Amino acid sequence: METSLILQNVLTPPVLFFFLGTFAVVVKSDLEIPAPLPKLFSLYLLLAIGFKGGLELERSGFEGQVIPTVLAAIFMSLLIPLICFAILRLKFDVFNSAAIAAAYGSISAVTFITAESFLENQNIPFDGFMVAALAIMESPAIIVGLLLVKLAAPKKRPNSKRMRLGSILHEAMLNGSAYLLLGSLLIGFLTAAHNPSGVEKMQPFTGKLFYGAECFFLLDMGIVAAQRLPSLKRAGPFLIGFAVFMPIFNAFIGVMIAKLLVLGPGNALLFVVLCASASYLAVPAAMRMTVPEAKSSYYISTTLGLTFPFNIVLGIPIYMSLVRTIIPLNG
Amino acid sequence: METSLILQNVLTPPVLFFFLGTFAVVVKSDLEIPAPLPKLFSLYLLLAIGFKGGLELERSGFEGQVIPTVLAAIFMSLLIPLICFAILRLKFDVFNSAAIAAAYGSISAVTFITAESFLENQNIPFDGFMVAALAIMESPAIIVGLLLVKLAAPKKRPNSKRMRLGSILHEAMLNGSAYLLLGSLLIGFLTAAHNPSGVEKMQPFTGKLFYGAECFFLLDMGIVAAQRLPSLKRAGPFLIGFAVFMPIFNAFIGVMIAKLLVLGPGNALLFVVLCASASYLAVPAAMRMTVPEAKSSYYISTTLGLTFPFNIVLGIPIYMSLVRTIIPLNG
Amino acid sequence: METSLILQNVLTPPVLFFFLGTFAVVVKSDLEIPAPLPKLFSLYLLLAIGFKGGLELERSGFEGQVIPTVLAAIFMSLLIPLICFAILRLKFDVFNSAAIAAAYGSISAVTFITAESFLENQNIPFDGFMVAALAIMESPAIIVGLLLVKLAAPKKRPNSKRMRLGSILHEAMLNGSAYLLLGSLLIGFLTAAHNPSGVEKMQPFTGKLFYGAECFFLLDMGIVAAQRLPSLKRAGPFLIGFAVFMPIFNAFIGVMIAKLLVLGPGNALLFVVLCASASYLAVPAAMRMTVPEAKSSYYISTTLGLTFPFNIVLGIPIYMSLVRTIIPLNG
Amino acid sequence: MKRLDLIFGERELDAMLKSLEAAEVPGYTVMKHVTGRGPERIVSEDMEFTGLGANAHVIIFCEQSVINRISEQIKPLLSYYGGVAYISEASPL
Amino acid sequence: MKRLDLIFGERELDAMLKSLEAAEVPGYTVMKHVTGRGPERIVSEDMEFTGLGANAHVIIFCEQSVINRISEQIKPLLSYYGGVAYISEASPL
Amino acid sequence: MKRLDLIFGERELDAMLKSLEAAEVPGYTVMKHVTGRGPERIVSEDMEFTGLGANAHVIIFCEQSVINRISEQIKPLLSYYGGVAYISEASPL
Ligand SMILES: Nc1ncnc2c1ncn2[C@@H]1O[C@H](COP(=O)(O)O)[C@@H](O)[C@H]1O
Ligand SMILES: Nc1ncnc2c1ncn2[C@@H]1O[C@H](COP(=O)(O)O)[C@@H](O)[C@H]1O
Ligand SMILES: Nc1ncnc2c1ncn2[C@@H]1O[C@H](COP(=O)(O)O)[C@@H](O)[C@H]1O
Ligand code: NA
Ligand code: NA
Ligand code: NA
Repeated sequence: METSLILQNVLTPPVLFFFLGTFAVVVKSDLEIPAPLPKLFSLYLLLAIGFKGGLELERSGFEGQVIPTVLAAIFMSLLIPLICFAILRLKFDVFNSAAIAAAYGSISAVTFITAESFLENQNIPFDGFMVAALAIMESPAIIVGLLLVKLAAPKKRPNSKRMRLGSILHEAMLNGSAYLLLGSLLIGFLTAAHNPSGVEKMQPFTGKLFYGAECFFLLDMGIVAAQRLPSLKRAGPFLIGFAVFMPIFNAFIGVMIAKLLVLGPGNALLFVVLCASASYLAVPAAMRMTVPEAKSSYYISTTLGLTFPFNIVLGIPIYMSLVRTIIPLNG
Repeated sequence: METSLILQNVLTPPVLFFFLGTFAVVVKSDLEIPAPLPKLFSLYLLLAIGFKGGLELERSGFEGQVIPTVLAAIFMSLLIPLICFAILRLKFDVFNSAAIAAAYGSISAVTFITAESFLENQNIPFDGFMVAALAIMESPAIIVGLLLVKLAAPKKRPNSKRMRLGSILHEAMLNGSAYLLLGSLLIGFLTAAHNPSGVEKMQPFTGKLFYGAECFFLLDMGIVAAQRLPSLKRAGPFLIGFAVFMPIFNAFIGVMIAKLLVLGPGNALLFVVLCASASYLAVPAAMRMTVPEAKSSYYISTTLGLTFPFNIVLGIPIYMSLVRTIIPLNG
Repeated sequence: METSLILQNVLTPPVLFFFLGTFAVVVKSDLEIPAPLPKLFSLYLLLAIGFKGGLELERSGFEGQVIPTVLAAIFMSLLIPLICFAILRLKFDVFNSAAIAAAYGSISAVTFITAESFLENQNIPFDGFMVAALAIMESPAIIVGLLLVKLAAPKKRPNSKRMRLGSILHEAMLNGSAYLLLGSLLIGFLTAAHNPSGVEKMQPFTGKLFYGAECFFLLDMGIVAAQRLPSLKRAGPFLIGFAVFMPIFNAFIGVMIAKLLVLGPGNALLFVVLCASASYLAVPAAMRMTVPEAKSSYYISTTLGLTFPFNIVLGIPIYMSLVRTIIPLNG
Repeated sequence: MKRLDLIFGERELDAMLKSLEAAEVPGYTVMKHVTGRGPERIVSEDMEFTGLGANAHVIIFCEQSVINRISEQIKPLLSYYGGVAYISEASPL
Repeated sequence: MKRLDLIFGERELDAMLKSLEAAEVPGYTVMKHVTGRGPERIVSEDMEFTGLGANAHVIIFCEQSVINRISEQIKPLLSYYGGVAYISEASPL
Repeated sequence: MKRLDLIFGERELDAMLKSLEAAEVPGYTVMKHVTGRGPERIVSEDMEFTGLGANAHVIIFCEQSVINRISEQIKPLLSYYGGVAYISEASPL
């Protein structure tokens, strides 16, 4: 059954365009999507997903599973980096361990979007409030990562004045992608509450266009991910293993929590995907600023070069099977 | 009533995204929309608004209020810079006064667009030919500004050969934004007249997408406007006062003319907004070339840093009240 | 009749926007569409046209005229460069002759798109599999051009190691535009076969938006084409004549083949347009790398500065008349 | 040989290149979208979408004699519109 | 006069410019979206859309005395975050 | 130390960087999207969307010995594809 799910996932436009990008690098095509076009699509996707999430959050209200799910999301984004840190310290110094751990505690919006497309394709319903969980989960892991550095690192870092709590919170909450996602969520919410005609007029931009823009962006992500592979190889087998097994492990914890929360299969999959995915936007940006001692090629090549493709192609259908196996009766 | 109108205006997606951009600068988020993406949206909006205006101009024809309104628009774009110049000369030299005056005599297409969205949101009808007034009003103020420099400036400017009438007209009529707006208007007109299926096929691009693209652009405008504030502060209280009270004064003249023209409330608001708004595209570009003696930070920080946000957020609803008060029986 | 067809063609938005761009250069407006925005539209158009072609190829299957047409397309893209080479050798060296010949043997996707819009506007049906012919015809002429250099050029080229067959094929098949077009075709095909809901969700992006994006891109193409005119003038009357008469000659061969293939008028026009158009994307990129001895201004100014505008404005309606005259009874 | 670095507003680029051609430079290299601060004004990337544009950075490798010709041509442009010009030594590889 | 070339990560640009202003430079020119390789890492254009950004290349024409002031300010930044700084001779046109 | 400025077509960038790595440069900086005019051709920004691309400007700070190694590697590339290379003096801050 998993194989058939994987096949169904692989034969959707987003995943096919991702492959097209990857393959371009493999066969050395000179296809490229020059900067800042990827940024355009990245900003668009964050804006659109935030806005749509805000709409649906307003519709569903804060009753039922909303608050417990969001709290569980925060819990997971605090727990996962601690586990990752403990594992990574076996091989890496405090700086690299904390930076990679923070990336895995945070989320990847594009992985989430692809999971939503997968669910739509399978006609499995899910709730808009999961976007709130997405937005909420982006930042806490950054704080954990920076606190780990503050506590565990040698005391005489030259620039340690940067590590005051204020600037940690600033990096965590106000980096561009978290800010745009949360802000658009709020705008979607306010618009749905006060201006229904505005909702309708946004629909062609944030709704209809979304799938195609997702495909275009995944074409670029395919290129970018494949270009990270050489430096991943240099990073060694430990990190390669980590980049594949950690998501599965996190997915496993995630599915247990989803069972506890009595989430339906759609919401459960999204929750699991949030746990299993790793950040290549907000976290690297924050780590580059605050923990320059960590090698960016480590946290980028793992999250973007391996975990992201793995989740997009194999992870999502595997996690769906997991959800079906472990919480068969929900929904 | 004004407060409720302001609130209704503030709770629409375009204004909310504008706030999101402004707030990003205030809280020092690193959200940025890198060049040339803002240019893409700016070009798109000009093309789309011109095309739609052309369509509707073809439908309405040149009867009724069209010609008088367009003539009144030209009149206002000649009058306003003269008034502004007289006021600005109290504090500034000829060059700076002329450049700022030209900016306030010209228009801001995005303010106009936001006013259209406001009217749609309030279900107040307006006519497509107002876009013709918009397109026509972009340039004359530039000519007035440059003539003022030619007449009033010290005679020994080093590069005064640039100031021949031919090159003045060239700067005024053929700068990129005026050219694209007028050209798209013409294309819309021709398409509506000769190729109805073409109109329909353009609709998803120029029509449906418009509102979302407007929001995206206003997000950027919020960032850009907020970044102008420090240099506005340096410009001093006279300019700050000018940037807020001049639009209101111009709006007042505008509403009187609208009353004379017997415009309905929708068209009247758009006419007033044209009078009250100031240019940060065509005019600064022309002034930078032809009057380099003027400080660009003056005419940019006033128009973009204060007048534009003021109009978008408070101006439009205030002008709507003004319209309702002064021409209650029209339409 | 031709004049009326030309007029009908000229009064469509794509051609009007092309004129708007050209005219901007003529009157020295500073309208510009900064890099990499043209690249965005170029990538989008290739992706969208490939995807749509793939969908329709899946629907039509490989029966009937598909295989013969594609084979004829390959034949033409091998024949045309040979004819061109023979003519060009009268005036130019091997390198320049081969490079220009390759450009005319290949195709211009935007000319093809404009021809499709023309057919839609005239309510003349055509088949999706023609996109397969488009995709297939992009590369063979590159191979012919490079083989001509390999065979006819002086033996002691310094970098002749680049000219191994492997790297020739690589340049030909894997340049960005050919790769994206073929890849999107394949994705469209697979999606149509396995994921009908994916087709529907792509429609707003690849379908609805297409016409407007085409107009925007043609605005830029108008600017770029007009900017090539000075260097075309420097290239001399022989090349100018070549850039106009060669497409007509190729169109003539094309229409004969279309008659043999018993294509309907829509497909016949598209086939003729493929023969008559010349490449300014894939071929120049490949030639710049592999035949740096050829002057890029020659192959760019002919294809982009003259042949492209000629085809867009006059060629397509002329070829339509030709089709109607020579194969009146098909379809 | 010399290396000449010119930095000035993008909108003056056409006029500047015309002056350089008039001085018969052997070639030049242009970087656009450059920002900066001079004695007079701050040029920032976020204003590029307005017609103001950013700065252009032009590099010319040439003989001193060409520099002398350039100098006459462009000094008025630089003093009127703003911008800087610096010369350093360079030798071909 | 001197010419100072600084190349470092775009994310440190604001801090760097603040240091330059503190050293009272007469002006500076910034090129963003610059890529490269140093002893520590490869910076490529395709990563710009992530928050990592590319490099910035800053040029300052100034007197030696200003360089001395700059030096104290930015050496810690360069050694902590990476980046290079080179001085050459330049004379105004 | 020396500063080497290379300016050439973007499409040759990969080959050029490979040559530089073969010459074991300590690092390099790349600016793409550069335009210009040389003895042979004009490179303009508006052609970037076609496959032709614009120019790349590469800066290398290194010792003279590295320059000597680079020289052998890239002179054939520059003479075949076009482009310029100039050396000037530079000293680390
Ligand atoms: N001392 C300097 N060092 C480097 N660049 C400078 C310097 N002064 C001015 N510039 C550049 O020249 C541009 C124009 O300067 P301005 O003369 O103020 O118009 C600025 O935006 C900077 O990019
Ligand atoms: N020897 C060099 N020559 C030119 N640029 C360099 C050199 N070393 C480093 N860079 C530039 O400085 C940036 C930062 O270097 P790093 O010190 O590795 O962080 C690199 O990405 C390059 O752009
Ligand atoms: N004398 C020069 N000064 C500055 N840049 C030059 C010079 N000559 C050539 N270039 C640059 O080198 C590129 C390639 O030149 P070419 O040798 O004509 O292919 C040009 O497009 C310019 O950007
Ligand atoms: Na996670
Ligand atoms: Na006005
Ligand atoms: Na052809």
